[in-house]
Amino acid sequence: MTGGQLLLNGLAAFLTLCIFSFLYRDNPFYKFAERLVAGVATGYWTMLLFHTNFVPVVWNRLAHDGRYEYIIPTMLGLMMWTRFSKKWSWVSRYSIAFYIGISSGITITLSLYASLFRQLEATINQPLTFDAAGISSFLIIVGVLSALVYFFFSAAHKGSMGVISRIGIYVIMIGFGAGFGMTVMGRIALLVQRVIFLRGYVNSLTAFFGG
Amino acid sequence: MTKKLIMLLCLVIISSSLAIGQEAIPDSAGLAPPAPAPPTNVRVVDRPNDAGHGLIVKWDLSPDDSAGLNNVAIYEVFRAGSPDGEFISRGVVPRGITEYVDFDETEPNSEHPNPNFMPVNSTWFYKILAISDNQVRSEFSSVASGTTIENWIHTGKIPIGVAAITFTVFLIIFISSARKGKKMYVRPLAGINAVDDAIGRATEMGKPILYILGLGTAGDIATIAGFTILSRVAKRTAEYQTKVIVPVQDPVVLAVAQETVRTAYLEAGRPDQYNPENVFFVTSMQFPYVAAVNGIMLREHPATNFYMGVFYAESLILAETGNIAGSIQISGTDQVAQLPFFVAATDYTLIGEELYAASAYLSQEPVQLGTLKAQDYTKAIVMAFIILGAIAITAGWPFLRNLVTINL
Amino acid sequence: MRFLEQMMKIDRRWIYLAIGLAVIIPAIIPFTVPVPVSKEVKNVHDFVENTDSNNPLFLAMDYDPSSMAELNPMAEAILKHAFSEDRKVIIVTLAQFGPGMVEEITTRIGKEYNRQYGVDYAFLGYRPYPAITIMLMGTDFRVPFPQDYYGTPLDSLPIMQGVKNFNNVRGVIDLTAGNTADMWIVYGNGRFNFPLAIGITGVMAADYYQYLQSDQIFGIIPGVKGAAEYEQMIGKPGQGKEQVSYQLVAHSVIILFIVMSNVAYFATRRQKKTIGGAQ
Amino acid sequence: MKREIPLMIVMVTGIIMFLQYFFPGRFLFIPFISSEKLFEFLNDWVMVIGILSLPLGIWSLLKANVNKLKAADERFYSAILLMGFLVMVISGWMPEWRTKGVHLAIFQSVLIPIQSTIFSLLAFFVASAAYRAFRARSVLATILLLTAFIIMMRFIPMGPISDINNWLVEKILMVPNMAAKRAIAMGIALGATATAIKIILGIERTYMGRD
Repeated sequence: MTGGQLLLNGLAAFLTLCIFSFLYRDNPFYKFAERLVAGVATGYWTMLLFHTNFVPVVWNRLAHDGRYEYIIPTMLGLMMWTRFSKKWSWVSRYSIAFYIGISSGITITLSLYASLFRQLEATINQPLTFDAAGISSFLIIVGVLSALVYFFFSAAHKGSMGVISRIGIYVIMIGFGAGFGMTVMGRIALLVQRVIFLRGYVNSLTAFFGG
Repeated sequence: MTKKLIMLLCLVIISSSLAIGQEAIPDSAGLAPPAPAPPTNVRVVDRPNDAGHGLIVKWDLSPDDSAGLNNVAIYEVFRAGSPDGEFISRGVVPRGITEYVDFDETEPNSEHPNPNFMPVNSTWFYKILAISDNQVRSEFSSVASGTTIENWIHTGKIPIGVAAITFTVFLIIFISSARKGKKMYVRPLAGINAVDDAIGRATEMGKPILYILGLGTAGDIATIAGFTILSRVAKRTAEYQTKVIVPVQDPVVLAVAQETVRTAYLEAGRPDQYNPENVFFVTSMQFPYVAAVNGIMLREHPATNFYMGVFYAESLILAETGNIAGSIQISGTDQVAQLPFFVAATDYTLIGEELYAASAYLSQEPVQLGTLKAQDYTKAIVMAFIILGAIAITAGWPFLRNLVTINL
Repeated sequence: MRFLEQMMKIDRRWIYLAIGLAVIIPAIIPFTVPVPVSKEVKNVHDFVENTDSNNPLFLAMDYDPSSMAELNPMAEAILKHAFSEDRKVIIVTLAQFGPGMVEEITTRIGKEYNRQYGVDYAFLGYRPYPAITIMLMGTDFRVPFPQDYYGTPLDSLPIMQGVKNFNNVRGVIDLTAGNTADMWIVYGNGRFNFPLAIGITGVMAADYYQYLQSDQIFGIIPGVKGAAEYEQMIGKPGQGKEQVSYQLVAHSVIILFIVMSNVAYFATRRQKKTIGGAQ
Repeated sequence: MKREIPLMIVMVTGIIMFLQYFFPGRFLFIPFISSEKLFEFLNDWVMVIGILSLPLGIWSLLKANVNKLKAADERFYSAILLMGFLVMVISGWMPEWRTKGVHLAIFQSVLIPIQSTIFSLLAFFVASAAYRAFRARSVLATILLLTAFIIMMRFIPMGPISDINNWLVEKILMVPNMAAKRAIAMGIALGATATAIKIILGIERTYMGRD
């Protein structure tokens, strides 16, 4: 490993420790790393967007490809800049209107397809026979129905509605407990990676200085 | 299922057809292995639900496919632009399959010529042969032709359209009945009741409220729900003269959040109290954003933290740091994977649909509450559908399941 | 009781310290720990164990280097198992960036166990469109793979003599990070009815247990934990066991904290109740 | 003009994007309008508006930090942030500079290590959150606690009990966990669709502001 590389890895190791120091308490080292990364990330992101989005989607299309229809979205994008002025900032609403209208229209079909129809299909795909698969499928249906009852807003959770919605929130809580428990492994693995990085840096330091 | 299969089949083309090009080699005894009979009854139909760039070739199995000589391995499909033109291979499918979807929707241009492109209303001629285990080719089948047709409506997606329109009708019915003054009951939601307490607490302590809109864009519906709740929160804090801090990570979200807070202060009759610098941009990247928000939490010690919108892995980092800072925390997201962490680490959580319902709850306007009723009725229909669908499939009638199976 | 009350509001930094040590100590002093072996993984192990040396095993390594960390330990454990017991293995990959990685692993472990390429194992290579490739392999491996990864015609490989399609292999183990598992289940097991097992990343595993129940697959190796179980059964600790030693210590620490938290909670609650009763 | 027209825009674009989903060929049977190209074009509008809005964010960040330069205790940190931003922008100015030199070095030795370290903080936070939340205070908390506990116990060797635990883990993941996820997804589909429809119909319009 070259000295320059060692120095850069040292910077990375130092910043890693700066962030970890936050676990003890807020301190100047954490604040330093936090501000440094905010600046670096914004700069990096700006240039990333500039080169990979602005140039091909806006600049090249208008300047080289002759796709003048892109003047419209470009105008809408520039209209966002009226927000710098108090008097004209209402103009930016036109751009926001396009932005939100287009997104909302896409959402309707997308979420009905992915979150409703696909889930419905999976739920009623298995005949309820008296074997392991059938019984699981039956229990899943019971769970889905009771959890849906929990989400009823316009009926009081009293009487039979109360009992079913109670089962529903129990099912939901089991789901959350399982989600939490399953995620621990991946989170520990992330920390292991950082520790292994630091161990590797210490090893390369000792190797470099003839240890 | 079969349709998905066909869609995949049509992708075959390159890889496998290369393998078939080899000629059959007679075996050493000089006895050539027998050739299978070709498939019969070839016909070509339009590929449904497309913009007119595909056809489906169908045939009946060769008599030697799983019967007769039982030596068919694969079928190879050939296409030409005219009956006596040059037939080129389009792909192969394994034995037992009687369909091949042929399509090419890449329009040629000056840089990328594409002779295989299938324009709308173009007629193509097909013939098929069977290839045996020993690579012996059958005779060609008869030639069949078909014309690509541009389909106007995607019939497979109609159930989604019907669902969306039914839902809209429900919404309009309940909103108009609410406008007529019909009283609607909504059950209490703990997370909503906590909002007022949380604002009160901040006022008493003289500390700010931190409102996090998550990592979504201004086009994400969960973020828009977050704006609506922000507006209600900001209106009340304006009345109490409590500071709301909104750090954001997307410039369009920044613009909308500033406008939302400004309007809330205006409606509360305190436009002078609005400070645009309290709604500010931090950075666009996930973890640098989290680092900055963590810093704000530990230095400003907000009395209350709101998390409303789209959240990913940062959910637990933010919620635990908020806990260290001793803030009351109310969260809501549409990200199922993050809900467990919000439930564990924040004081109140709006679970999925509750996030969208929150704006109606906070407004208490009858029109808004009417939409909740429409959601409930739709939910009841969904539940009935599950029960009937499960009974039907158990009885061996898959029609309800097929109704919700969308073949894109 | 004062101790328990302090436990209730223990400074969170002690928890952080414990987690930190739980990861740092195994990093400095490596050790391996026993893992409980689950039935799903044992099924896969027994399957390889019971393969005779005539019927090759079919191993699909359908993952890209991005999921190497979780799936390579599985591939290595299975190959080591098969090679150490003189089982033959046919390998393919249906992942675009898989071939280089697969070649590296198979050659390395093949060398380690003195296995001969072409006789004891073969790597057929990569083809796009997994569903089609699976179905074509169901008719004959030579249709999608006329030659192996190195360009040798399959017929000249001794291992492929008399091996035409899935009927002539013992069964399929698919190592995957995603949707090729579905394709092997639907187009492979569904059409050709061969025994199928999958090795899959930890996050995806939960979605595939249902196929175990419906007998479409006979085993699952879930993530590094599954790999560690496999390594344990064959007595060859590797990356899986190493990863699991971190996980075991960290999980134990968290579990211990949860137990302590509840003990303290119940103890202090009872105490408060008695005080309440006295007033 | 300042509010009505934007609301009309939301409605029209929303309906267009909703309808286009159902037309594989020509949009609404109108000749010369390809549904697919319309979708791509309007989606690009959202992207272009997003890209061209970035100066708003950068301005907000720079203004706040330039102001902070006046405060003695913040001066150093704000200077670090501004420097980080400027260095990344200048070093990434040309597209080919982005994959070498200073830009790449800072990306690899500052941005990457800080990001992964912040991510790895989750290993500590799952532990502290579990310690606090997984107390058997109520039925719901107990269910959450027990499920997560069982799932995490899969790593602990316990002889024959492990077999029972593994069986339980499998069943929890397959039945209640699945049911909970499906029910929550269906609820989200309804909530998101209702909100999107309200936005398109102009019933939900707080995001638009007022004068």
